[in-house]
Amino acid sequence: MITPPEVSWIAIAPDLILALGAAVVLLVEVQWKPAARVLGLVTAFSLVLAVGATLLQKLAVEDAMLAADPERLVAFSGMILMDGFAVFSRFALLGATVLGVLTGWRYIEGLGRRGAEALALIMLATVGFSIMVASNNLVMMFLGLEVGSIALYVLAGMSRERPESDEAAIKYFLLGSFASAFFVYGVALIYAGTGKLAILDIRAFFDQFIVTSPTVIYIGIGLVIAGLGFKVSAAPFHSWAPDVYQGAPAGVVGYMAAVAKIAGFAAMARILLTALGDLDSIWLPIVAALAALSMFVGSTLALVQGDVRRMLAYSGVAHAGFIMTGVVGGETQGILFYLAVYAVQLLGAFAVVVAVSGASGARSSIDDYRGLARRSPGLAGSFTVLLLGMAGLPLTSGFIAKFGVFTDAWNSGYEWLVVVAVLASVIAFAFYLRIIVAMYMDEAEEEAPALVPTVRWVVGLAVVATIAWGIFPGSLLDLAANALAL
Amino acid sequence: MIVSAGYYMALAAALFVIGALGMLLRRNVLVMFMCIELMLNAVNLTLISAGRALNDLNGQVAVFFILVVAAAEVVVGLAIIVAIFRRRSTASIDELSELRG
Amino acid sequence: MLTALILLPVAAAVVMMVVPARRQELHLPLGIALSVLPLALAGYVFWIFEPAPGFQLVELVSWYEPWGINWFLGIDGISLPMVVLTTFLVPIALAASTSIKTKTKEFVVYILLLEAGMIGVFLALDLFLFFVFFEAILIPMYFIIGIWGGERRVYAAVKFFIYTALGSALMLGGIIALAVSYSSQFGSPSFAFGDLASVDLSPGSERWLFASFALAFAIKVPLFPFHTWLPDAHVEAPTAGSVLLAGVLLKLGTYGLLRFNLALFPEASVEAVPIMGTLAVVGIIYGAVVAIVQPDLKKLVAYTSVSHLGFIVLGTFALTSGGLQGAVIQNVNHGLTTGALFLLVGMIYERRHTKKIEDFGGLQKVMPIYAGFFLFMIFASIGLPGLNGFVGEFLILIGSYTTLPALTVVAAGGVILAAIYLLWAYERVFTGVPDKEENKALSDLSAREISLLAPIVALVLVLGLFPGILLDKISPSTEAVLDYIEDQTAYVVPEPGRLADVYLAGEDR
Amino acid sequence: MTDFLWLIIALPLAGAVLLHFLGRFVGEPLSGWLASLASTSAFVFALVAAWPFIQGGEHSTTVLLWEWMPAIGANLELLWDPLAALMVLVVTGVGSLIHFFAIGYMHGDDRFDRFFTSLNLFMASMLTLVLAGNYAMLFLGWELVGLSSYLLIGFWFTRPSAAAAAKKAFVVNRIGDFGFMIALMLVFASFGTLSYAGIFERADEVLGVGMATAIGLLMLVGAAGKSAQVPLYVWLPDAMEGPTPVSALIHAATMVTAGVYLIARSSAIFEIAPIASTTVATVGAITALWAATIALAQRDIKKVLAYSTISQLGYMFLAVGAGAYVAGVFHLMTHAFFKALLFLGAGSVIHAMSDEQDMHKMGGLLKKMPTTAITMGVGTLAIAGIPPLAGFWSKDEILGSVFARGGWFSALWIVGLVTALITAFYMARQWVLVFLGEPRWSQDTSPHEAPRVMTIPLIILAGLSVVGGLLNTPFALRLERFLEPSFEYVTLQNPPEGLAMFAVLAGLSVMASLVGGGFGYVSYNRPKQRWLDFEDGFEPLWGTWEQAYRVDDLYGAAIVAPGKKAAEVAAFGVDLAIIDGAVNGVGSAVRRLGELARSLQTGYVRNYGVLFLGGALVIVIWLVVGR
Repeated sequence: MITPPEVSWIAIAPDLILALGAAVVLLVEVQWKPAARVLGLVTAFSLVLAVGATLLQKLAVEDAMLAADPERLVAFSGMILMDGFAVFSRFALLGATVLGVLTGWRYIEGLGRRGAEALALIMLATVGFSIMVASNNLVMMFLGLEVGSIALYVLAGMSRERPESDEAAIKYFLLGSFASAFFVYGVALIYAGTGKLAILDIRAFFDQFIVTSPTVIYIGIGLVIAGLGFKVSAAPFHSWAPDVYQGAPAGVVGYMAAVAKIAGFAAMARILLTALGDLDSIWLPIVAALAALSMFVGSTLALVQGDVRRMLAYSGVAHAGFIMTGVVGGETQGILFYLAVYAVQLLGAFAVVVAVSGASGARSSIDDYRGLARRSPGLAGSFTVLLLGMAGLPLTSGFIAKFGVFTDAWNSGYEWLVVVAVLASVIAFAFYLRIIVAMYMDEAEEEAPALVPTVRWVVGLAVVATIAWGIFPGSLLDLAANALAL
Repeated sequence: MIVSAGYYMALAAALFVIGALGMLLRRNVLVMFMCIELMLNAVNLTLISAGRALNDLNGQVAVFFILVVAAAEVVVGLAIIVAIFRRRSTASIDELSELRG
Repeated sequence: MLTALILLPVAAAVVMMVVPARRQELHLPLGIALSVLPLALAGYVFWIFEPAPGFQLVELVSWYEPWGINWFLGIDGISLPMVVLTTFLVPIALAASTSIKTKTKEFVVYILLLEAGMIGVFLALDLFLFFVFFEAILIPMYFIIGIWGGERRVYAAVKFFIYTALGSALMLGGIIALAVSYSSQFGSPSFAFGDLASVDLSPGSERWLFASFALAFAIKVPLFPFHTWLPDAHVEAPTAGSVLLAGVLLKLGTYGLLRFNLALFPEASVEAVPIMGTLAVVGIIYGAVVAIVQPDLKKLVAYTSVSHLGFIVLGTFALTSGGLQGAVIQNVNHGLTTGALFLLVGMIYERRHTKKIEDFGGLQKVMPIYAGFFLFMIFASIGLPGLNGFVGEFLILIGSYTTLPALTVVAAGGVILAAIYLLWAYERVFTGVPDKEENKALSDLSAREISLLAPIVALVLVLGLFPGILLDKISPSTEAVLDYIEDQTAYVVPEPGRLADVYLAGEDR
Repeated sequence: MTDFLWLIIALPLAGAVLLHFLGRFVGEPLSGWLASLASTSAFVFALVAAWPFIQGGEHSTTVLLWEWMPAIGANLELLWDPLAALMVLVVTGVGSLIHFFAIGYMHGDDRFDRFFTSLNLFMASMLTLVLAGNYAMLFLGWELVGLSSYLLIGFWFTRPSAAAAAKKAFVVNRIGDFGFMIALMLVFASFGTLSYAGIFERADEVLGVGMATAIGLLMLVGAAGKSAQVPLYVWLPDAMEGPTPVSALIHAATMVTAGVYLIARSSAIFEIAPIASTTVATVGAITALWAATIALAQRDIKKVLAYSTISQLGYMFLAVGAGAYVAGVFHLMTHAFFKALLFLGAGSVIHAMSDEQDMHKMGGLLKKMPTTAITMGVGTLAIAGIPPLAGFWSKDEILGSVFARGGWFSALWIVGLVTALITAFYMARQWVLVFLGEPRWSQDTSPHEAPRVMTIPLIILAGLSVVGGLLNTPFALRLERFLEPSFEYVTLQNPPEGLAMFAVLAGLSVMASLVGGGFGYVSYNRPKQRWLDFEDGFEPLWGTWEQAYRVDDLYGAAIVAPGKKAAEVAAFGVDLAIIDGAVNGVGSAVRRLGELARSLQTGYVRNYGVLFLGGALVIVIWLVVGR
């Protein structure tokens, strides 16, 4: 007698909605060839529904926690989790998607009939990463990772006018697949060592047993870290990031970077903190070393860039290091808060890039930003706030985020990492200041960039969020604190 | 003769390394592609032999998923390569190194 | 009350933002008018401040409870003079900015935000909050130098920003470490100044933490050898920027050393006395020597700051009543005199568009009033008794001798050098017959300019002759600092009067 | 009465403030009269206040004005005792006369009112100095007189030499102040206060000999700066760049005696420190002789007087160093009379000669300006020590007291005697060169006697120079009795007892004066400038003297030039190149690191793969092997 597995629709409702939305977009396009706006509305509708479903998930999580019945949060025979951690990450992913679509809207419109494909790909990528952050099974996680990643590979190469787009796509694809292979090989080795694939099972395994010859498991851990390190663009697995950020269409780069980072770190937190929490003496030094390396490589390389998108890419590498400092700190609150505020800042920054360099992103050299403060003071001011936020200056959300992860890392005994981190953040100041210098202190006779309303919304929202969370961080911090993993 | 799982896993490791090195050494995008497939299949072999050794089905089931993923990757990858080939009529990856620094 | 003191400039900045950018003639007058409000409030606070130890007008609002961070403000005799000085200098700095012709609105906004930040630093009693303000003021200052500065403004602005940020970054590490130790010892997190002072630290970690704080403040002061950002920043900054930079920003460093290093790490402070004292004295002499041969008037004044602030640090780490009181009051004095000197340099720069000493000569003939003000401020800066600079310097020197005799003797040499560099500069700029055509037609100070300087002159005189106005309010707090250090460590403040026995023991009477 | 002591300072200060703001409207000559009024009224007031002391039996009092720096026991408080009273009377008395004189002298100067502003400021400062009740306030006055001196030396600021002299005076004084400040640190460290009241009473119980010596020597440094003693005297000759009334008031009669006053005031400390005292005396003696020889060969009428002043200040140091405090103060007073007289007379001459100061271009002025000539003659006799003029009594008391000390002081006594001889010589030389002989001035100058506003002060001062010495003769030590309360902690050194001893010593010094003066008169009262040959006969010594031993050049080469060089090295070598270089070096090093790392980012997928694989391998190897 085989009992059919219990289906918990709520656990995958947002993902289902988005997947359906993607299908509808494609079908509608094929059938009626409507105006882009119609497809946009469908996408928006799907996203709103997905957000609503996630809200329901949050309520369900709260119920379960009140009822002290965490078993309720495990769905699909232990494949999917619907814990606070997953819900928070999913919110972040959906938020990034909304902002990403808004930022890229002009670009998507400009793609003509292929706009539908872009919308569908975006939604599918979100589905993949959303499953990834919610999965309790390493193979499931791999599936989510691949669904999301493959969608991103295609997105990266969607631009026809710019040859760099091809290059970005093939690089991203080849290296991404390469890294995925490492990741999944690591999963296989962990499985070989423990016989478990589910995260909670692995945790239970290490709670019960002490492994006598753990070499295989260790290699597996190392490979998993390397694979995830690629996704979050941590040094030395970062080399794809600048090329892809620069080559891929500006309209979607912010989205790509944000969701990959959210999902990658959520997965890293799940695997390292939840599954391998008992082995932290094994992976802590590695993660700390990668964090230090990322912060330094990212900051110093960003310092010498002439292209704002590459600079943001390297800044992303540095941020990966800061978030990994949070992983070393071992508190999901710090990691999630950092991810959320960074995603917002990153999307806002890329919205500015889109505004300045046009939809295809041809003009993203730092020279194109000269005198922006004169040409378009609002945009320059917003960009300044976002850059200062990324730099982590007080009164911005970035400062609170950095402060959080630093405190956690200090708490877990990694004082040296905090020292390295504060020094690296000083180097980081230098390149954020370079852009500000160009905007405010250099003069150039050029026209003010035309601002698309959707981009304006994104920038405004990001600026408000950056300042608001910098001054009143409490609400978001509380949310992140409650977003516990099972 | 019963061959222990260790040998299979060693073979898988060797395949994985060969695939990784091939990825680094070959210039043709298609061949690099195949190398990645090789790496994924090494993973599959590992999972199967481990599952067999542990007498656990999960590992073997996982192989199906990975096979599917590999197939999906091929589809997307070939599409990208075709797109590039149309524009540049070359499949050498070294031609694609304009983004750097 | 104190919250209002911080928020008033912010509100003023908001008001400024609303003013249309094209109504340029409104910006500066409105800005000045608005900046008088915080001054009035600060004056009121000064008035109601009781000369007693401990913090007054304390305000405490939770910011984020789980982390133990609070909006925690209070004022005592050490911060009170600084707050008043800040609010006093801002209207003057604004009124001296008539030469700012571009983006005046933004300029006023940045100055007002800077003011809010500076006041915040002095009032914050929560280290997290303190750090927020401490770091936040970099931004407006960065823009003030970078946008309205001189030729190499970008270099100077970036150097200023990065260098000082480097120091404060390490201090952030120190603050985190302290807070973590606190929560592990007391079970709940807190960043409150008083709480963190009660953390039990091992001698080793206390030294490291002391160093992390001290480095941040030493760069800000700036203490030799961390001073090289200062001349660049001063030379490039617009007049208002220089005035506030020298007048207030540098004092964040000396204030921090006095407020935080001494109280949070008394043991390490006592140990560090020789090091900090030596650096201070080297700075006094070195800054003065370097100032002598500076070809640029503004750079010269900048280096005098290095020298003068050395005195303040020396007084702070002398750990005596005289030294501490002198340090606090010298903060104010230096702010006034050096601020005024920068105003004066700015006035001549507006006329001649040069600050090179060699471009002048014989100015006293054409601009006697200007020369008079300049000479007055020079003597205030030299430390002429009767003027404010003397009170601080003399208290510091006399007070420091009891604990740091050798260093203080060397420091006293700085008074010779001060006379050399300032009077030589005066000689070259003002005396002789004006021989350059451009100089012959210079107009003397206008009524507006005189009215900027007059209040400073008045304060210089009043504080020089009646320092009790400030000292009465300062001394209970500085005594409290000393009592605390004596309480926490084996250090005993030497009782002057017994030193004859100490230093020349063994001789017959 | 003492409740209003502050008025003594406040009156001239008020004058200064008033003239500063309103002087332009008041104009000439009213501003001069106002300033003189302020000064004179201070004198009158001081006289009234000092009356109880003159009558005897009154105790000294301390008046607290207000708290200044209570943490170091330094408040604004006045000490009113005989010493202070005497100083106040000298300062205001001589000062007032000079004020009047200056009304005539400064006639026509376009900054007439400014001059009197500064002059009044000086008066207030000097009175602060002598009335101070603690060392901090003394230092206040000490520095303020330095400021006034700076302002007045550089009064004609368009002359580069005047501006440079002003700066030099202030800076050299600061070197002295450096020592003084350290002395104050030691005083505070020892006593816990800077107030006289808390110091002198307890000096002998608190201070060890070593500490007292240290304090004394450091005070000597300060005093040597202010009173132009070896080796810090170099500023005073240059200070003659100021208008002549300034030279008379500040650089002869009053300010430069502040060092003597300081040592006299601190007698309780010096009493415990014989080495310090002896050093003071020795420095004084050396200075006296050193400056006298330089004065011999000067051609500038004011330079002669300047070096003479230095020399006479040396006498005072010799006196206070020998413990003859009253003699020192006595000489301070008489010197104030005759040196002010001489300077004012010189001013009158310069005025008459249209600002000519070279004595070689004078001569025969006796007929043209008899009042000046005669009064200056009185001054010359007084300074030369011809009885019964003032200088004789004071100088004789000094020499007698020094002789009485015996030992090392005997050598100093001989130096003093030789100096007396030289003094008489060069003063005679000056008077003869200026007033006798054939006129050597050019035709277009027409010397004339000064107006009465200038001559009356000359006459009064001449009268004082004649009778001033009678205040304290061995036959009636009025001044000593008057001042005794101020020196209650010391045993005053006096000349040897007995009329016979007095006769011998006085005879010796009178002899020295007569020989010197007579020789000078004879050598220079010769027609056709034959004295030029006389001077040539002393070459190269004469040239060395004329160039003041070239001490300025020595200081320039040994201190100023290397100092400037060092400053340049510090500023451009160390600061810009090394320290700032290191700062910028860190920045560019980071950038270079970035560039280096950038070259790893080749754009080739294979290289990225290698990087990835390398990273993964390092992790795996570390996990497997490294742990």
